[in-house]
Amino acid sequence: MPIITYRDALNQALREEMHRDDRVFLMGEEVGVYNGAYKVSKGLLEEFGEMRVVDTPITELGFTGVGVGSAMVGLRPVIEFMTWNFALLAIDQIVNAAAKMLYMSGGQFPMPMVFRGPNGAALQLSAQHSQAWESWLAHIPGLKVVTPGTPYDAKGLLKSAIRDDNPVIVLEAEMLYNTKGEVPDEDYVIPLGKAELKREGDHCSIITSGKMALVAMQAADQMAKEGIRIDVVDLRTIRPMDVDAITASVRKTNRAVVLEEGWEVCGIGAQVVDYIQRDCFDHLDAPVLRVHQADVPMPYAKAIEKAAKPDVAKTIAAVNKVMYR
Amino acid sequence: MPIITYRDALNQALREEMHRDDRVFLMGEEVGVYNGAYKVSKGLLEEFGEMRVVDTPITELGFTGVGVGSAMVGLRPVIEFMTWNFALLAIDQIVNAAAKMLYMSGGQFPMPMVFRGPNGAALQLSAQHSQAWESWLAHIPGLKVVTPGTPYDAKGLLKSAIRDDNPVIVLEAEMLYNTKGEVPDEDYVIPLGKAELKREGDHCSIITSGKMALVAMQAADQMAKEGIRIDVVDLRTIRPMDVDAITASVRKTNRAVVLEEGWEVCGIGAQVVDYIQRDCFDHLDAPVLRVHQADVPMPYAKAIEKAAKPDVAKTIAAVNKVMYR
Amino acid sequence: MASKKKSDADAALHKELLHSMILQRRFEEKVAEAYALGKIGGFCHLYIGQEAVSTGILSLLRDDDYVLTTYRDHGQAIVRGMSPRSVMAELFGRIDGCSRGKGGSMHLFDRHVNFLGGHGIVGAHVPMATGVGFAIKYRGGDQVCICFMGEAAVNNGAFHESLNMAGLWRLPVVYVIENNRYGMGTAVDRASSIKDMYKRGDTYSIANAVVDGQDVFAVRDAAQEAIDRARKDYAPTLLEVRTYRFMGHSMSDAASGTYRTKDELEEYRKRDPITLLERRMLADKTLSKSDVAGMEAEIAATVQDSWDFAENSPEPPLEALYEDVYVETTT
Amino acid sequence: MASKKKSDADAALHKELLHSMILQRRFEEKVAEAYALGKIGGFCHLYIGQEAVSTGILSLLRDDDYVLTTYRDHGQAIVRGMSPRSVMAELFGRIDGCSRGKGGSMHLFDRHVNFLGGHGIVGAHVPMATGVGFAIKYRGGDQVCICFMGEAAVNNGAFHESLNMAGLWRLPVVYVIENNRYGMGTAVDRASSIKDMYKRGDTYSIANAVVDGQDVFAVRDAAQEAIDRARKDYAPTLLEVRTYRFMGHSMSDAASGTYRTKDELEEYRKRDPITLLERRMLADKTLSKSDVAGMEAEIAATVQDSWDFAENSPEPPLEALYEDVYVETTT
Ligand SMILES: Cc1ncc(C[n+]2csc(CCOP(=O)(O)OP(=O)(O)O)c2C)c(N)n1
Ligand SMILES: Cc1ncc(C[n+]2csc(CCOP(=O)(O)OP(=O)(O)O)c2C)c(N)n1
Ligand SMILES: [Mg+2]
Ligand SMILES: [Mg+2]
Repeated sequence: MPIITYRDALNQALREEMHRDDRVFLMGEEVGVYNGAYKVSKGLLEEFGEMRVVDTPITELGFTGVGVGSAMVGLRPVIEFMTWNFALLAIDQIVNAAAKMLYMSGGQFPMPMVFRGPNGAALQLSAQHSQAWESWLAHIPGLKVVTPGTPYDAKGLLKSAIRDDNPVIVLEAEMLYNTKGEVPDEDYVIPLGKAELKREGDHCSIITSGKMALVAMQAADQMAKEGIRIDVVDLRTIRPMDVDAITASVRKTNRAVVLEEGWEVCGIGAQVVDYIQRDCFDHLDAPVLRVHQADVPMPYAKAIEKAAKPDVAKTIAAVNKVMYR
Repeated sequence: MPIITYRDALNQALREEMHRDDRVFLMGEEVGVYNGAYKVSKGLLEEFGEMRVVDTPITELGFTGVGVGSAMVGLRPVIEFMTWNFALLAIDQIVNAAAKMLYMSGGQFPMPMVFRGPNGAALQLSAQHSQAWESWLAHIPGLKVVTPGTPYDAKGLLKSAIRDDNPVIVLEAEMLYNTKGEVPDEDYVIPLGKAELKREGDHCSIITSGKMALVAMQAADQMAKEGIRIDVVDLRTIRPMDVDAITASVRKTNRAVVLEEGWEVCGIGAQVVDYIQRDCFDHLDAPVLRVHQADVPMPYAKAIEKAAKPDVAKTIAAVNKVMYR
Repeated sequence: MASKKKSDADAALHKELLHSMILQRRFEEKVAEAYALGKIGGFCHLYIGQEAVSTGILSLLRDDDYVLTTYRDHGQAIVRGMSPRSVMAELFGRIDGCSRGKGGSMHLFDRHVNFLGGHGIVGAHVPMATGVGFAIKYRGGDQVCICFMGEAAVNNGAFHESLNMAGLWRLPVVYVIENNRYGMGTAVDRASSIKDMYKRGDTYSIANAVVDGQDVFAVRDAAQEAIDRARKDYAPTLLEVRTYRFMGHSMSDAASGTYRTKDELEEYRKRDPITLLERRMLADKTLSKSDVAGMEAEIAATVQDSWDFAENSPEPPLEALYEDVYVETTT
Repeated sequence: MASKKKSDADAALHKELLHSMILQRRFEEKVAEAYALGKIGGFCHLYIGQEAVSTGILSLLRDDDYVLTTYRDHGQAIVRGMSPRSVMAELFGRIDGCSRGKGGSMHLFDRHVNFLGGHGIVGAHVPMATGVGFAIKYRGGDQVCICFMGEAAVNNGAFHESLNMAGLWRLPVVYVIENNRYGMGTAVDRASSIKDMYKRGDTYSIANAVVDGQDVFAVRDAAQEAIDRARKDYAPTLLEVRTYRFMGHSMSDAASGTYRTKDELEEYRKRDPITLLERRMLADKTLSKSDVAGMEAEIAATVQDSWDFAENSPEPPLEALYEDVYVETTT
């Protein structure tokens, strides 16, 4: 199977879906002439023209609303945010319009839209440019939210997102764009709402998603050397969440660590903990622990930025703790 | 002690603090000539004049930013949102500016601001006007978030919020404005970050805050008739959260229900559950259960709207379940 | 002969316009009654006084054109061809309402007549309408999209971002500012730094005009130009229509007192768009008193029928609560 | 005699202006070097080519005036009087940086010189500057607030909402559009529906003007008018300054290739604001070649000193991570 980058996997997904369905178009800042701020849309303007690869002014609220309106009359916009930080300016359109239109209209207006772009911290981008929004978005009924962690998942999930008739949030990551993995050339989709057991083990579960799946795998690799076998559940979709996959894992291991990129309070991890304690109460041998960003805005300076982020060492420490080692 | 409404308690707090400190001003839609959409600012324009009670255009992003700028140079704005639903348009200023300015500037620019207004559902206002934002706001480091549930708390917490040198979110409620309670005429403050044990019991804890404190008290009253004694912890401040008060209660009762107004996924309740399972793991006799809004946008029609909301019956059902009754 | 035909046609049209305006008026008077009786809840914003705007503009549309508006949407919904039954049932929160009782007054929708809501966040539907214009051009169609908004929305960032895109990309949208002088309790000159809202079009390379909104013919003339421009050239227009609301901002706001005087209100009431048209038609004899009586009776029956229909329609069943959050389909 | 004094004073001023521009230029060339060596990380946007704007405007301010700007903030920070040391240390992410190493390139702040950032969200600081203007008027002061922004920010809703309030309330803010022709890779005419950005002021009742941004004297003249208007009458101005950035959008963007040609860049480079001023001063003999050499040497030393200072400053200690999230104080 070809080995390509996460960036190219997304590019393939966009290209294939734009070929498949001429209602699909891409809109956002710098997606056209510039080929995307992170080059995800490379070549698409040339291939599909200005009407389907649309460079916008720096007006997130406005162009997101343009997407919403176009979806009401049957187009299938893919709205790119240069980063999800800027989507705060458009959040009213996502939450009050896209997520609610079907409901408010009594089922008349589905919103076949995708909102995508890089989420979370990269390197030294400081407070305003280093935020992970998964828990905010997962909070909202009417949205679906996916967090692909590998090139394979990126292509398969983005294609599913584009074909879904509901508004789907795709949280990518700058730090993943250059990562490589096997990705079939042909058409495939990954169903929304299904987690993947990325590694099997029976000592402890790590529940995670997106960029943190890599961290979880590295932590599991290291612990394997000490004979600790870890079950790594990559949620892939965080709304709707695959609760069965979570509980199946924890019922097997009786211990869990939840690893996420964002802040602690009301994070994704809190919700996962809630599912676990509710459904696996009698199976737990220790409290579930969480690994997440430090509860501070992201600083610029290198060392303290690193200290603020969840990482392999913190994950291992948490696993050790739930295993009373 | 005088018995006044929650609305008047807020009005007193504003008036007293504006007298106390001439840097304090109120800004928002309809706060002046109209006396506030919900009449919270009644009489203030007359008393303090146009410069300190400022009617704005319908530009939440803009006037919130005006507040941020004025706070950078030492004023102490109180920004009123007609409802918190409209604050989504201004959320970038709250999250990316107010919450981070101190940090990004290395401690140079504190943000002595208050953002306030009604939060959550009233009656039949449908999807866009019936949302409870506490978990979103509590997610953000740099903000403090209070949710007064009684007139006494409303006055004392708003005064503390205005005096605090950090940005403080005050979540009020349309359904509470007419509720009455004892409120001292004189100056008092309630410290931020301290929960109140609103009722003592040893069979089960209900952890809640804001508008839901009333529901919890009613549920506790009803259960008392059956001999069930409930500990009601009203968090009052949800960021920073008084974890000690939560764990003290649960260690006593060994059972807990978390009651909140908003949606389930990544709600405040999820975070409370996380604290409880982490700190009271060996004290819990049953999984913690949660009561919250149905996982749907709020509908307009009366009966299904009612069905969507957390209420006394649902709370009692949850208590019964954690008590295995 | 030709001119006789023309004037017959004119007379028929004028009757239609009058009928359209009276229907809105009587419908909303009934809505006010139902609200007072507690049959309608939540926020409810009446359009009374502004009917010449909806009638004037929407009477010019084709079936395949599109309409978006604010929470003050009853009048426009009905003129656009939604049945009074489905609107009243929606206001009553019943399952036969246009939005299955889930939207209520602020969220009327009907995809059969391309009525795209009914939106509650001031300014938020302006980018959406821009997106509808984008979709029309994307498909190479010749429809137009009408976007109604209040004059207070014009200060909002969403308006500005939208008009910039519409001007830049040349989109077939007619942006209609219904300047009724107040945004809730705020007079227009306390919210906008300029008096002539339509001039905002200039800085977006968008054609613009202002027109008397109490005169249905004036509205039609101005709108026709704008619609032609959109249909033929994919060119947007910003049309300011000067009007007045005769009721409070919503059912919970008094018609006068706090922010405007009774005298001012009475002054504006003299230019009731319905009276103006009726008087003119009576004068040029294209309408008789008995025509009016007949029309009123027919409309009263229609409105009563919508009430009866709404009353008899069931509340949404409990399972409806969980429906319409997601669709199950993919493409 | 008087005119001799005047021309001496002029000459001294011109030298100061030149010094200010060269200092920015050399400082940023050093920044580019440090970035290439990995001593600076994250996003880093150079101001090279636009120095006449910062120098022209900020040279007119009083100490108690205020300045806000975007992420492209090194030049303005230095002209405003922040020490090159504290700026370089910030870029290096060190504890002696102006923002204790927590802000980085995009978030320079210094309350001692009323430099209120350094903001990363396009458009977001425009309402803040409006709020500073509000505060000045609230207190009855006569300061002004300068708000720099790129031409792409002008399409954003935050700009529109701000200017409407500033026009409505008459606030002492000078909004400066640094029109460098591109917002990242998007040419101004692909993002804005009008070519003359300053005209947007018209629809907010805000005085407006356009000026050549490569000519420091032209900038000063236009800015002085605007500043006077603000200081004396609480009246805002929208000033468009036409300039060009000689580098890529940020350190990760090539100076030319994708969205603009090398030829275009070379054409604009001919109007380097530093060269223009230098040439003029050499011509009118207020500057000699050896003056330039002396100035360059002194500036090189200053810049090197800032580098050395930054290198020697420690990284923020681990506990700094948790500081500055909240202050402990109340009033
Ligand atoms: C973003 C936002 N802010 C505030 C409100 C509350 N609100 C509803 S209508 C209204 C006034 C709107 O006035 P205008 O645009 O003139 O329309 P009109 O009501 O006069 O038809 C306000 C402030 C809202 N719905 N949305
Ligand atoms: C709201 C928002 N959207 C997108 C970005 C990413 N971004 C940073 S700078 C920039 C271009 C801004 O151009 P302009 O305003 O002309 O300023 P210049 O960079 O030319 O100085 C963009 C798109 C951002 N920082 N904020
Ligand atoms: Mg109005
Ligand atoms: Mg630019």
